[in-house]
Amino acid sequence: MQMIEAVIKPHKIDAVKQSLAKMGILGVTAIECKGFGRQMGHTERYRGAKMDVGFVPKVLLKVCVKSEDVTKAAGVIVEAARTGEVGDGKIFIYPIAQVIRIRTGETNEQAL
Amino acid sequence: MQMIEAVIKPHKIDAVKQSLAKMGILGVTAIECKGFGRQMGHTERYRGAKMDVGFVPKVLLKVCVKSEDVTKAAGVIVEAARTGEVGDGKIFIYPIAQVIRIRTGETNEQAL
Amino acid sequence: MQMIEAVIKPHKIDAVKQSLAKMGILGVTAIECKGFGRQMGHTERYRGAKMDVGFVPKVLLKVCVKSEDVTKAAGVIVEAARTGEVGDGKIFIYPIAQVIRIRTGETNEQAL
Amino acid sequence: MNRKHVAPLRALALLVFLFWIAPAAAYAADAPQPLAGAGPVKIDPDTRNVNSGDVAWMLTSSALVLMMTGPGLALFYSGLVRRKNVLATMMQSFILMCIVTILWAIVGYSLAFDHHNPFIGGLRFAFMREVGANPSEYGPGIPHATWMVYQLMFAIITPGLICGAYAERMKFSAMMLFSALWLFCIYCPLAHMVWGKGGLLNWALPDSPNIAAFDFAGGTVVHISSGVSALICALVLGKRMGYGTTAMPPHSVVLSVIGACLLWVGWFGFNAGSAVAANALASSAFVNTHFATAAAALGWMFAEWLKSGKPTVLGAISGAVAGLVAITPASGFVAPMSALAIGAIAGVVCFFAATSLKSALGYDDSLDAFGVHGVGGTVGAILTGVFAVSVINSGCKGLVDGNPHQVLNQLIAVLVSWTMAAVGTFILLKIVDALVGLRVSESDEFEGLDLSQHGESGYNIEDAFSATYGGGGATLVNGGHGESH
Amino acid sequence: MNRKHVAPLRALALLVFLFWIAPAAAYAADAPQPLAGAGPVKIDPDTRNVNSGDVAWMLTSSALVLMMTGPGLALFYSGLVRRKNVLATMMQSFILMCIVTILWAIVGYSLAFDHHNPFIGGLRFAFMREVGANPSEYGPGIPHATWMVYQLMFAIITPGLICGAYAERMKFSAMMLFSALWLFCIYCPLAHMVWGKGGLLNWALPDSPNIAAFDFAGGTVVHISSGVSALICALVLGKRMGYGTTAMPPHSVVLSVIGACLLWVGWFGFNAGSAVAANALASSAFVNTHFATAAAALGWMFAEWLKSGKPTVLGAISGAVAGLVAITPASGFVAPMSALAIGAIAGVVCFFAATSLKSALGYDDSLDAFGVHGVGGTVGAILTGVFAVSVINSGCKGLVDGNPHQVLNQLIAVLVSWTMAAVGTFILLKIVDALVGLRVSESDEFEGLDLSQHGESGYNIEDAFSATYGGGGATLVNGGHGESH
Amino acid sequence: MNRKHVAPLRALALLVFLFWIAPAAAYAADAPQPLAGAGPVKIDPDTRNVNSGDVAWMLTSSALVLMMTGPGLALFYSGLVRRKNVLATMMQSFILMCIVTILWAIVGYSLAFDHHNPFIGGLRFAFMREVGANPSEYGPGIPHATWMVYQLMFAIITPGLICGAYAERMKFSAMMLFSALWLFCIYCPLAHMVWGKGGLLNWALPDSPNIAAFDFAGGTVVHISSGVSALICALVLGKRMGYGTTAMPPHSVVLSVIGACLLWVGWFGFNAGSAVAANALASSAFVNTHFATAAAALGWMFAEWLKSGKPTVLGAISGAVAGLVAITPASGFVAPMSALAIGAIAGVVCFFAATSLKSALGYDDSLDAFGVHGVGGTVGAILTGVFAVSVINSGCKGLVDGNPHQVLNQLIAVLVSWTMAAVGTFILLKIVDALVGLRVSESDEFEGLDLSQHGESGYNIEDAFSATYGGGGATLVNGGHGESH
Ligand SMILES: Nc1ncnc2c1ncn2[C@@H]1O[C@H](COP(=O)(O)OP(=O)(O)O)[C@@H](O)[C@H]1O
Ligand SMILES: Nc1ncnc2c1ncn2[C@@H]1O[C@H](COP(=O)(O)OP(=O)(O)O)[C@@H](O)[C@H]1O
Ligand SMILES: Nc1ncnc2c1ncn2[C@@H]1O[C@H](COP(=O)(O)OP(=O)(O)O)[C@@H](O)[C@H]1O
Repeated sequence: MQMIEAVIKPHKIDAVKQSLAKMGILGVTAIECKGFGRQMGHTERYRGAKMDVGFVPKVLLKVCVKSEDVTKAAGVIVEAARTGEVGDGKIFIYPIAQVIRIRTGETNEQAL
Repeated sequence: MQMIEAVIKPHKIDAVKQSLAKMGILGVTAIECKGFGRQMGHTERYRGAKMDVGFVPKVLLKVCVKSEDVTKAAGVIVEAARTGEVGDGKIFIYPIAQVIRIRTGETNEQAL
Repeated sequence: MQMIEAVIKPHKIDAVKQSLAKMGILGVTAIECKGFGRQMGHTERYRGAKMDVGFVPKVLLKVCVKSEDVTKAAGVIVEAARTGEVGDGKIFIYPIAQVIRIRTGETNEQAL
Repeated sequence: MNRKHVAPLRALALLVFLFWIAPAAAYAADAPQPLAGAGPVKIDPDTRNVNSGDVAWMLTSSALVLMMTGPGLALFYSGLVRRKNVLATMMQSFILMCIVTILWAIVGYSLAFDHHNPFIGGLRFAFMREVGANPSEYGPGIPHATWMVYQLMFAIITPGLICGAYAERMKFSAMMLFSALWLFCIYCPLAHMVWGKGGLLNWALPDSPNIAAFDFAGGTVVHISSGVSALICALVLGKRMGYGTTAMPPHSVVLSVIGACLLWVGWFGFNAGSAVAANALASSAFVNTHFATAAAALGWMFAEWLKSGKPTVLGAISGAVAGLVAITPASGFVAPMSALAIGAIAGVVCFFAATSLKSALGYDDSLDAFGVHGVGGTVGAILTGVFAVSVINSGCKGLVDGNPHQVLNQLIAVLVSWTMAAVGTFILLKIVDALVGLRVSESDEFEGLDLSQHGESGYNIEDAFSATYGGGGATLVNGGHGESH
Repeated sequence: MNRKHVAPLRALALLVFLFWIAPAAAYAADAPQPLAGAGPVKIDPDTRNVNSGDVAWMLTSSALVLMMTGPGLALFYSGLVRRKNVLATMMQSFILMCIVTILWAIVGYSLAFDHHNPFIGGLRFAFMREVGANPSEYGPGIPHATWMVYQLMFAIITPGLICGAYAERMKFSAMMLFSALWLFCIYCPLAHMVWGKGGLLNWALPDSPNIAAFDFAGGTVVHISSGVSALICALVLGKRMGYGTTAMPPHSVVLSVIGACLLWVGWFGFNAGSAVAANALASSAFVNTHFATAAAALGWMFAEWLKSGKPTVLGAISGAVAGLVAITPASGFVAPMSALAIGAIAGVVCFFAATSLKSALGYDDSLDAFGVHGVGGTVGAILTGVFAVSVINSGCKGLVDGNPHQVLNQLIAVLVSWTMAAVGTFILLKIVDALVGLRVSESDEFEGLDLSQHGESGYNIEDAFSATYGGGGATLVNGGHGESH
Repeated sequence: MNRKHVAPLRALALLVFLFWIAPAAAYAADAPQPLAGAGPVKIDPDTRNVNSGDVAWMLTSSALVLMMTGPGLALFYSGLVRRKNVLATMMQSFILMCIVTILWAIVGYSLAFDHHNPFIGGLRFAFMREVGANPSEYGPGIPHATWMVYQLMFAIITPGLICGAYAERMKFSAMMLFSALWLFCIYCPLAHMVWGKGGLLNWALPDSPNIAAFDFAGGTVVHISSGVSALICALVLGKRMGYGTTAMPPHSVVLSVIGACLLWVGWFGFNAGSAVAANALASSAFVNTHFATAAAALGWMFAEWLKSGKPTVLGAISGAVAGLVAITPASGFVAPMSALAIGAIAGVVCFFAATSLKSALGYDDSLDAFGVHGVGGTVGAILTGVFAVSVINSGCKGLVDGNPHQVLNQLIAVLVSWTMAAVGTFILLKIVDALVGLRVSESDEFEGLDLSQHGESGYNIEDAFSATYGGGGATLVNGGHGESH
C-alpha cells in the first residue's frame, strides 16, 4: 500500500473525489492547508497598512491505495485537479508500513 | 521509529490521548480534517436548496513512536477509538527516516 | 526525495520560510494543528467551570526536498524555529516514493 | 400522508387546538361570554385623550423590549452554547416572538388584562375586541392598543428566558408546545394577579384586594416565574450528554457580550416604560435600572475575581443581567442610591447561585436561567419591599420608609410565584413529554440541534469546505431548484 | 495619471456630473427655476407649531429606519453570502447610507416631495432650501427638516434591498453608479406619485388626482420598486459562477438572524413612523406590523416544514421579512386581525416564490430580493385594497368595507410600479454596463469581492495564519507606515 | 491571604479610596460643604413642569448614547484587534459602563454640573442629592434625573474612546484605575468648563464668563479630550510587540461594521439629544449629524481609493466615525449644507492623520483613537467657529455669519482641551504605572489579553477542539462544580 498526498486547489475537491470514486476508491481524508509556492498570495490593506498574504488556500487530500493502484490513482488525480495554471499543486507518494481499520481491526488491504 | 497516523472520531481524542499516556507516550500532534468514506455526511437546506455535505468531521492524530512500540500503540489506539460503528476511522503507519527535537537538536529516539 | 515535516510554534513560520527561501527552497505547505506534549496548555473558566485546554496551537510545515538537501534543510529549520523553550517542536523526516507536479505532470526532482 | 409531514402537522394542529381550548378551559365553570362583536376595532387617529409624548415613549419602549428578545436574548444565549446549537438557540427566542404574538392576539392578552376574578382575566379583549385607539384604564395617556402591544413584548421574553435551562437538548416541537401552554397556564394568570385590574396582588389599581405586592416591571411575573420554571425544566429534562465530564465552553462570548449590551439598552424600555408615560417616574426607573446594572456587574466580577482569581468577561455581563433582573420590580419604587445597593447584592448573590449553588445541587441549568432570573428575581422582589420609599412613588412605602409589613406582602408574592411556576411547569412538562417527547435523541443531541432540528449549520466559514471556493465537498442536490420530495 | 486613479476618479466625476445633470434633465422642457436663495435654512428653535411628542417619535423613527439598513440589512444580507463576499455585501448597504444622503440633500428630496406635476417634484427644496424648522404640509406637528430626514432613510434602504439580487458578482463602482441613477430615475418619481403633493396616486393629500392608491409606508414605492428591479438585475447580470451546480450555503445564518431581528425592530419606525405623529394611528400601524410579521414567519416555517421536512431558521426569518414587507402598505389601514391574515398569506406565498417559482424560472436572485420584496410587496399592496377599513383610517375603505373599487386602484398602482421599475432598471443597467461594466471578472468573482473590490478579508480568525501569534505567513509591506505608491 | 486575591482587592480598595478622596482633593482649599441631606431624592411623578415629548426624546437619547458604548464601540474596537484580544477589548467598553456609573452617582456628576467656580463644580449633587423629578437649569422640560443620566452616558463613552490607543497591551487593573482617575481629573473639569453653569467656556447659560466657545455635543469635552489623551497613552505605553514588523490585521472587520452602524444610529441621541428637547433644534442637529457622516465616509473612501487604489470598507466606516466626531460640536449651530462640508473635510483630514501622520511620527495608536477623535474633534471645533449661523441657533454666529472672533474662541477652547488632556493624562499614567504597572508582561501580551487578563477565549469554534463533539482536547477540571481554590 502507498499513501498518496495531493495538495490541490480547493475547488477541485469534488472533481478529484468523483474521479477516484469512478475507479472504486471511496475513502479519502481531506485537510485544509495553506500553500507557499510559485503561485502568489494577495495583498490586503487596513488603514494604510499594506500586508502581503503569502499563502494560498489549498486542500491536502490523503488517499491510501493498494500499490498496484498508485499509478492509476495518481494519474486520475492529476487529470481531475489540473487547470494548467500555476498553483495546481503537487502529489507526494509515501510508502506505508501498515493500515488498520479501527472498527474491525482488519489490517492492510482489507482495511482500505 | 515509525509515525502512526490515526483518523478518528473527534470525541475520541481524549480517550486515545489518555490511553497513550498510560503506556508512556505523551507527544501527539492533532489536526482537524474531514473524512469521506462509508460513513455518510448530512444534508442541509437553505431556502429550498438542498445540499449534501459529504464529509464527516474527523481528527487526524500523528504519534511518532519507537519501532518496538508501534504494535502496542496502534492496539491501544484501536481500543480507545473504537465505537463499533461505521466511521471509526483508520490507522496508517509510515516508516520514518529521522526525528529531530528542535529545542535541543537531539535526534531519533532521544527526540521522542 | 524526502518529506520534512516540522511541527513548530506558529510565530516562527515567517522565520523558517525565509531561511528556507535563502537556501532556494520555495515550496512549502503549512497546516494548522494542535500539539500535546511537554509544553502545557492553558486554563479557561466560564461561570465557575474551569477547563484545562491541553493543547497548544502549532503549525505543521511540510517541505519536500531532494535527498541531498535534507540535512541542510532540517538544520536550517531547527535554527530558525528554535527559541530554546519547551514546545519548540519536532521534525519528522519521511522517505518519499514519488512526487508529481499536477500542472505539468513532471515527476520527482523536476517536480519540486 | 408522508411521514415527514407528521411533526409539523401535529404541531400546527396542537397550536390550533390550543387557540380554542385554552379560554374554554379557563372558563369551564363560568357562563360563556358571547364572542360576537369580535372584529375590526375602531381606531380614531384624532383621539383627543392621547398624549403624544407618552405615546412616543411607549412605542419606543415596546420596540426596545422586543429588541431585548431579538436580537438581545437570542445573542446572549446563543453565544453561550456550543457551535452546533447556535441557530437552534437563536430560533427559540425568535419563534417565541412569533408564537406568543398570535396567542396574545387571540386570547392571551384578555386572560391577563381583562377584569374578571383575582386569578385570571375574562374574554372581553379576545381577538383584540375593544383594544383600539382609546386609552384603557392601564394607561390614561396612550391608546389601549399601545398598552396591549407593550405588554405583549413582556409576554414574549418571559418564556424566552426559560430557554436557558433546556438549551442544547430540547426538541423544537416540544419547546414550542411547552411555551404555548406555559403562556396560558402560568404567565397570563400571574400577570393578571400582579398587574391586572382586580388581580390578587395588584398594588396599582383602585379595585384591588388586600395583598398589595410591589412589582414595577415584572420581578415576580417575568423573572421569578421564568427562573423557577427553568429550574424545573433543568431537573425534569436532565443533564446534557457529557455534562460534568466534558468541557462545554461557550462557543462565542463575543455574541453574548453584544447580547448583554442590547439587553441593558432594551431594559430601559422594560423598566422605564412601565411608568406608562414619559414622566419623572419613568426617569427614576431609568436611572435605577442603569445604576443597579452597573453595580451588579461589578459585584459579580469582583466576587469572581476574589474567589477564582480572574475577572471574567462572562462574569461581568452575567452580573449585569442579574442586576437588571433584580432592579426590575424595584425600579419605580426606590431611590437611586438604593438601586446601587440592590444591584451590588444581586450581583454577588447570583454569582454564588450560578456557581456554588448549582454545583452543590448538581442540576444542569445550561445557561443559568434559574441562577440569574430565579434567584435575582427573588432577591429583587424582597428588596423592593425593603427599599421602597414614598417620595419616589407616592404611597408606596417599604421597610426603610417605616412599613415593614410590605416585606411580608413581597414574600407572599414570591411564594405564590414560586409555587405556581414550579407546580405548573412540572405538570406541563409531563403533558408535553407524553404528547411529543421532551428531549431529542442521543444521536441528535450529539450531532447538534442545528442540524438535527433545523437542517442548517450556524457557520460555513471553513474556507475550503464551505464552498467558498466552489464545491468543497458539499454537493448541491437540487440545483437550488426548489424542493423535491 | 497613475492607472489606479482612474476608477475612483471616474466614479467621483460621474457622481458630480450626476448632481448637476439630473435636475436639468428632469426639467429639460420647463422654464428653469432660479436656484438663487439656496443656502442656510432658517431654523427657529422655538417654533410654536411643533409638537414635542411627535418630534420625539419621528426622530426615533428616523433612527430606527437608518438602523434597518445599517446594521439590519447589512447583517441580514451579508450572513447569506459566502465568506469571501461578506464585507462587500455589508459595504453595499453602508455606502448607500452615504451616497443617497448626499444626493437626497442636493436634489433628490425636492424631486420627490416638491409640488410640481403628477410624476415628479420640482426644485424648490433643492440644496435644502426651505427645509427648516417650520412644519411642512406633510406633517403638521414636526419641522420640515424632520420629515425630510425621515424620508431620506426610506430612500436609503430602497436601493439597498436590490443588493440582494446582484450580490456576490457586481462591481463596486457599477453598484454605486446604478444606485445613484436608480434613485433619481425610479425612486424619486415613484415616491412623488404615491406620497408627493399632487402625485398621481396620492391618497392622503387634498390636491390629488383620481387614482387614490393606499400605500401607508411604501409597499409600491419601496418594496415593489426594489423587488422588481432586483429581478431585472438578476436576469441582466446572469448567474453567479457555479450557480446550480455548486452549493452556496450562507456563511453565517447567525448574522442573518441578528439582521432579521433588527429589521423587525427598525420596521416599527418605518411603519408606525409613517403616521407622522405619535398617535393612535401610529399605534395601530405598530400593532399591525408586529402581528403580520409573526404570522408570516410561522406561515413560511410551517409551509417549509410540511414541504421539505424541517422547520429552518432561515425560513422563519425570511418569512418574518416577507410579513414586514407585505404589511408595509397596509399597516395604517387595516385591523389587527386582518394583519395576521395578510402576514400568513405573505409568508406562504413568498416561500413558494423564493423556492418553487425561482427554480421554475431559473434566475439567480442571490438573496431572494424579488421573491421577498417584489412578491411580498405586490401581495401586500393588493391585500391593502381588500382589508382597508374606515374605522382605522377614516375615509379609507377597501373591499371588506364595501369599496371593491379600491382593489382596482391598488392594481393600477402595482402595475405602474412594476412597469417603471422593470423598464427603468433595464435601461439603467445597460447604461451602467456601457459606462463602467456591471460584473467583476471571473477571477475576481472567484477570489471574492472582499479581496478583489476592497482589498480586505472579513475574518482573520485562523489562529496561526492571521498573525494572532505574530507573523503567520503574512508580511507587512510598509510597516504600517502609510501608503507608498 | 491568598496571592490571587491581591489584585482584585487592591483594585477594590483603590476604587473605594478614590470615591472619597477625589472630592476632598478637589476642595482642599475650600471650606468643606456638609454632606448632610444626602439620601433619597424626592421624585414626584406628576411634576407639572415636565414636557412628555421632551422626556420621551431624552430617555430615548440616553438609551441611544449607552448603545454607542455597548455594543457600538465595543464592536467597532474589538473587530479591529487580533482574535486573542477580542474579549478584553469589549470588556474595556463594558466595564466603563459600570465603573463610570458608580463614580458619576457618587460625585462625578456634581463635579461636572454643580455651580461652583469656572473650573470645577461643587458637591451639591453628590450622591444624587437634589437630582430628582424637578427640572434643572440645564433642561427646563425634563426632570433633573433625566439630564443627569443623559450626561452620564457621555461620561461613559469618553474614556471608552481612549481604549483604542492602548488596546492589546494594557493591564485590566491599570485600565480601570486610569479611567477612574481620568474621569475625575480631566473629564469632569472639562465638562464643567464647557457645559457647566458658570463654566469657563460655557456659551449657553447666562451666568457665564467671557470666552464663549461653541460645543454643542462635545467636540472638546468628549473628542479632543479623549483623542489627545489617546495619543499620550500610545506614546507612554509604547508599541505593541511586533508592531511595524508583523502584520496585525483586524480579526473581524465584520464586527467593526456593525459597531460603526450602531455608533451612527446612537449618535443621533448624542447630538440631537443635546438640544435637551424634542424640537426644531434637535431636528437640525439630527440632520447635520447624518449629513456630515455620509460626507465624511465618502471623503475618506475616495481619498484612500485615489491614494492606495482600493476603496476599503474599513476606510468608509472610519470616515463615518470621523464625520460623526467632527460634526459633534457643530451639530446645533450650522446649516445642513455646511454639515456636508464639515464632514467631507474631516473625512479627508482624518484619513491622512490615521495613515500618513501616524506613520511619520511613528507612534502605535492601535485603533487610531487620536487620528479620528483627536484630529476630527479639533477640525470640528474650529469649523464650528467658521460655519455657525444665527438662523440655526439664535445669537450663535461664526465666521460666515460675520463673527470672525468666534474662531479665536474656538481655538482657545481647543488649546485648553489639548493642554488639559495631554498634561493630565501624562501625569495620571505615571501615577498608575507606579501603583499597579501599565503594561502586561511580554508573555501575557503574546498569549493575548483574553486569556491572560480574563481567562477566557472569544471564540471556541474549531469543531473538533472546542468540545463541539465532546471533550476535544479540553478537560473539565471541576465538573462545572463551582470554584475550588
Ligand atoms: N517542495 C514542496 N513541499 C511541500 N509542498 C510544496 C512544495 N512545492 C510546492 N508545494 C505545494 O504545492 C502548491 C503549488 O505549488 P506552486 O509552486 O504554487 O505551483 P505549481 O505546483 O503549479 O508549480 C504550493 O502552494 C504548496 O502548497
Ligand atoms: N483509503 C483511505 N485513505 C485515506 N483515508 C481514508 C481511507 N479510507 C477511509 N479513510 C478515512 O477514514 C474515515 C473512516 O472511514 P469509513 O469508511 O467512513 O469507516 P470505517 O473506517 O469504519 O470503515 C473516513 O472518513 C476517511 O477520513
Ligand atoms: N511523539 C510525537 N509524535 C507526534 N508529535 C509530537 C510528538 N512529540 C511531540 N510532538 C509535537 O511536538 C510539539 C512540541 O513538543 P513538546 O514536548 O511540547 O516540546 P519539545 O519538543 O520542546 O520537547 C508537541 O506540541 C507536539 O505537537
